[in-house]
Amino acid sequence: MTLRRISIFAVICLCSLGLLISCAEKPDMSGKVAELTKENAALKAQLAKLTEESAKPTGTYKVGAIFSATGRTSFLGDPEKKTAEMLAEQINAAGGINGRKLELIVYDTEGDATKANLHLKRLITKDKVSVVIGPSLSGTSLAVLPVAEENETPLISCAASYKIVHNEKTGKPYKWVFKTPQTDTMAVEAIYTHLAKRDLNKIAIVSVTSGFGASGRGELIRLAPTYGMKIVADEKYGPKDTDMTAQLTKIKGLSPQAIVNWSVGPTQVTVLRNYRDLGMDSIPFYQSHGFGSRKNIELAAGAAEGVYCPLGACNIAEMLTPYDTQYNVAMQYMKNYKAKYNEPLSSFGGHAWDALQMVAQALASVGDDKAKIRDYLEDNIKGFVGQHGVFTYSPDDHNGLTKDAFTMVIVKDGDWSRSS
Amino acid sequence: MVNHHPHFLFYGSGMEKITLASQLLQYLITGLTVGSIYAMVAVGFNIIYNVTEIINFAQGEFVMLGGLIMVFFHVTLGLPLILAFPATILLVTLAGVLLDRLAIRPIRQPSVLTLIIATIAASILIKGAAMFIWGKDPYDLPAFSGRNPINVLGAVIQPQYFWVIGFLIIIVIALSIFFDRTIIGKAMSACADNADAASLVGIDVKRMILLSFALSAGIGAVAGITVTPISLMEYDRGVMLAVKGFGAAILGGLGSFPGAILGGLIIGSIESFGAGLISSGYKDAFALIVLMVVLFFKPSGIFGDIEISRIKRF
Amino acid sequence: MLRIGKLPITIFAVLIIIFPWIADHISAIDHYPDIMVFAGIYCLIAMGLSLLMGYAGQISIGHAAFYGIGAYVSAILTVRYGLNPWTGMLAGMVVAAVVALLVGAPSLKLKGHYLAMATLAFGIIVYIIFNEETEWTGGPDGMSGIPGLSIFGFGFDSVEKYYYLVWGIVFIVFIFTINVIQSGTGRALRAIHSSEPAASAMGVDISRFKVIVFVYSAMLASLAGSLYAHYLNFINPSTFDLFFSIKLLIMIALGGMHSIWGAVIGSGLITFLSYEWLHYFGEFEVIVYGAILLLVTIFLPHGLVGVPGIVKGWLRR
Amino acid sequence: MDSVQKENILDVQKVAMVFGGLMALSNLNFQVKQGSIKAIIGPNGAGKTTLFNIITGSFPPTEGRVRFKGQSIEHLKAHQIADRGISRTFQTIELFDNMTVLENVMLGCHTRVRASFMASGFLLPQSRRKEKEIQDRAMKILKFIGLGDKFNDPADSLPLGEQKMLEIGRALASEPELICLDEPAAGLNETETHLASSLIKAINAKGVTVLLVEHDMKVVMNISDEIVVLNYGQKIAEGSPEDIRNNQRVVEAYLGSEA
Repeated sequence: MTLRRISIFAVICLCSLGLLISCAEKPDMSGKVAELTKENAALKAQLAKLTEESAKPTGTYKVGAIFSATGRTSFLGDPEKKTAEMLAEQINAAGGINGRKLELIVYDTEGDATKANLHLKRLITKDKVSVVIGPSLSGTSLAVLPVAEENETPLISCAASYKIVHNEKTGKPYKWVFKTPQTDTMAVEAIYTHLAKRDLNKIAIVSVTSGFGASGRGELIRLAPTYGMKIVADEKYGPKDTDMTAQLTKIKGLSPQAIVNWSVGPTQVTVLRNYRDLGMDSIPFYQSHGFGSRKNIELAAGAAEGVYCPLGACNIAEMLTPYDTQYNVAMQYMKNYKAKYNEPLSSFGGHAWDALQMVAQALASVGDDKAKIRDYLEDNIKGFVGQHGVFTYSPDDHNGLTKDAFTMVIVKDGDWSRSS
Repeated sequence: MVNHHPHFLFYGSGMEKITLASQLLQYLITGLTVGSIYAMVAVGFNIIYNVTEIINFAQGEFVMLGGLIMVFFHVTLGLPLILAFPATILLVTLAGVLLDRLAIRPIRQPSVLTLIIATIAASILIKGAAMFIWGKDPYDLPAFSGRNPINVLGAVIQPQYFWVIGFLIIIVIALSIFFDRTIIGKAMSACADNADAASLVGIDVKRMILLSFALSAGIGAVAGITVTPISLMEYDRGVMLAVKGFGAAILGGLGSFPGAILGGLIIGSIESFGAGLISSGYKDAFALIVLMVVLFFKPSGIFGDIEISRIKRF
Repeated sequence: MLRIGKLPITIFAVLIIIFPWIADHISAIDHYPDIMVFAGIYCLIAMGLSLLMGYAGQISIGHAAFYGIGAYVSAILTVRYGLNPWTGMLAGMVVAAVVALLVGAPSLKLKGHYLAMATLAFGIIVYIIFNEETEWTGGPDGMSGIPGLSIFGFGFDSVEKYYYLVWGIVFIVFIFTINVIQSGTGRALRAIHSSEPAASAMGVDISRFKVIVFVYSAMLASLAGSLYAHYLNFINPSTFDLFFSIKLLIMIALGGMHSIWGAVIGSGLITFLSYEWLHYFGEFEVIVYGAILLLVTIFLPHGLVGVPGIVKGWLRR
Repeated sequence: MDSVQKENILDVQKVAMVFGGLMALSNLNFQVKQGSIKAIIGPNGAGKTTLFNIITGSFPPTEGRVRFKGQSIEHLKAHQIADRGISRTFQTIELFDNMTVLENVMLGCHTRVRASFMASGFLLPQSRRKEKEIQDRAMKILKFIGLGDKFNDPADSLPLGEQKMLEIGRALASEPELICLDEPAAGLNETETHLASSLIKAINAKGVTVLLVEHDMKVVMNISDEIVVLNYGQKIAEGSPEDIRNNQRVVEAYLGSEA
């Protein structure tokens, strides 16, 4: 009995503990706040109390971001987070926007739908941000999409799936949701066009059983008829598998004219090696845009030679000529990123770059009113030159890219080179 | 880096159709290789289990550490294989010792669940630490003897496969000698049978437990070192390997070394044949379904001792 | 096992009722009810598990599967067949019960680590099915557009309303479970946990009780899954993976599995740690999490509900 | 010996038990008369406890039959046999040490009164009534075995003697017709032993048949109507205490086992 009473007491302590901890508003190390000095911490606390007050001129422009910075899908969120933080620093170093600092508040979803949902609500209701970029995954994006719509807060997703900007019921985009990455559709179109040009049409698909692989696979199957592609094999492997020889052996037995692999992380390198070991070199090998990091070429230890894949401008900046529209942005981004984090650029950081740049532009011209920002994005983002293409949003298109956003490249002498 | 495919004309054009026979052979080879890795992990589980009746869910992290530390010594520091290999094993063994000292031994009144949670906590910690040291990217290790595959009846074998299987055999032989011939080995098996009796005859059970952790950490390291050239290694690779290894240990019967080997090879082969012949999406499920069915008919695995399995309660 | 008096239960009820009001008046925690919704959902599963593990002494590392079954049955029936969410919820529990019966009957004959592995395998298999049966489950990208809950036109559409719905259910289940524990059934369960030979010699049909409890815990998990699906309006497989099953274990162990209160405390604590408090540590989150876990297992072998006992011990000295 | 005309409640026929090639019991035959006290004695490893485990259904015999009130029970599960009315205690005390004294006895009532999961969950009146009923009965038994005042103590806090008593009490709670006591006096001191044997007598007086394994010859000779002597899994003698006392083979067996 007494013991029970005490355990009840424990429950109470629990709640109060929670109280204490979050009252203690520690500035956190995740770089949750890019330019957060002690003063604005105090200021922030006050602002939290006064409701809509946060928008008054003395304040900062608050932009929220939710990426899968850690966990199994960190290969997406990590470069996005790094890019966004780098960009925010640069903007503030250059005196901010309209004389106000850009306050970037980043939360880590760990690729978990529940966390993404909670963090977005927190960004909107507590941190009172005026626009949010991310999440990194199609899954998490679809999970938080209703929240953005309900709270009428513009959200620029960094995930691929076209479902994010396509409401099945209305057939139009969701009002408050935009996205920067090329949809898998475009990557698939780029690959299929390339295959068709070489009149290869008997293909085998290999994909990883993660969200990334699955949605790519879906598009590959969906668009195959339109491009007259015949899929002879549709194999899968787990994101942590050690060896894909079995799958490839089966494919070898079906002797397709080309293999298309859709995956990210270490497996897309392993699969290449197994493909070499099995002596299937004469079958052209296509990777998804997920392959878009020189690191993968390195890791493949020569196995990547002659592999095709569709990439956005930022991955092939050096190959661009000053006449290419994206030359400047791409070069600059690549230089800065390498300088700051000294690691090769991955395909995904660019999505965050595009999203945050658009937001910055919107803030600069219409301030931090949510509705205004949303309208600006829809009406005024025309021919915006980003890392992954030239964006033109419209009421019917909240992705704003065409399939030319991808350039087909081939791996030659351990580096990308444009393929004919 | 090693040039990867200098002479692929050796097996002619890839378009030439591969016969079903050589396909099946290929599945077998792949299955046995992957299975050997699982087997090594399973053996690691058994060593600790035999002495402590603990299932060490951090076993997979030993494998991960083995791979990444080897990368550090061999690639980053450029130590020759012959030095990097023992150095790595030594370091991981140390990790094993620390695990026992810091996570297992301090626990008072340990229940099976508490111990499971403790090892899970440890694995979370180790994984986190690895993430800080090496980041989230995968790392590669040059294959011990090149990457030129060998052609056998239309199937191909990576030289590294021989290393994996070879090391498994070496480990098995070494262990059986250790447990049957050496005093310490016998002492350890004594603890396995009956810890109280063992301590009565003057065996320092605590030391034996420590030793068991060190030993299985070392074996985990070997698994990691040998598999990294095949599949690369990154900080969060451990969990899945641990699950597969645990499956192998259970399938073979906890505590039985031949069981662990058999279990590992079976699971590996089911995965590879399942992927090749039925559905690659469900290949992991096949292995697990077989495992469950076996347990339903033989509740203590293939070589398991029913009496041992009866002791446990949560 | 001492009887649980009326007083703590009343305090518990009062806490549940006034919490949103408190939170509403402290800006620092005014978003806590939202998190509490998930805490409540996990608490449902944890209570079933603590009955299974703490009282019947049977481990399960596969309950994420039942959680998922509840969520997916609800989602599929409502989204694909346009059924009423409550029907979906009920159907989910039925399906979960049947599956639990089919899996539990043979599995629960297994002992210790073998049972652990069987449940683990079951969990992973179900997870793979969620991923692979794309035309039903939507595959890894999951299912969106799952309708919210409403009854007679009254929609549980705000955080507060859903909070009261979830915690209302939690409280009912809590009382139900306590009654079971304090009845002959609970006694039989503790008997099984303490000594199976003695229990069976006293006429306790061990396998029957194990299966009953397994099914009960599965149904609770399924109920929780449905509540989750209809709250988030979206589900994808990664929510129901192996790591969640392990998280559930951690909740029970942390709270203390020999008392139903342990489930309540453990689930609450873990939920707030992982959704709220730990993110202050940013990248270090994982390490801090692991460290906390390890320290608790070392210093509080009986979980947080064991603290009073330890304190008493100190006072005696 | 007036119980001669009474029929047999337990009939062990040609029972044999083999553990991994080791013959624990072979071709064992004996009967227990309704309402009698029968003791099974024999040197360690004679197979006494094995016999108990077979009778109470821990495991089935390799060969032979066990008939209880005419029906063969050798292949029933332990809990089913308990339902039929055979109850037991254990040589190594098997109390539920995570429960109170009272709860231990209450669990004993399990065979007779049980409430369904749902009923107890929703605290239906019937389940409350049953719970009350069980409690009263358990208290009665506790008084009978002289632990009435300790009903709320944790079972494992009792001294050995009382734990043995409690185990007997728990066994009684299931209202058995046959109760199997495995060394009830083992490890007890003079007075406790005396208590135990008088308790057993009292139980028997209530009409409960008692089957007893015991090493303490004084107890055995005092209370039992009949005695079976086992050695190496075989019956070497059976009869009244007097017969056994002057049975040559028994003496040898014991001397042999001591030498």
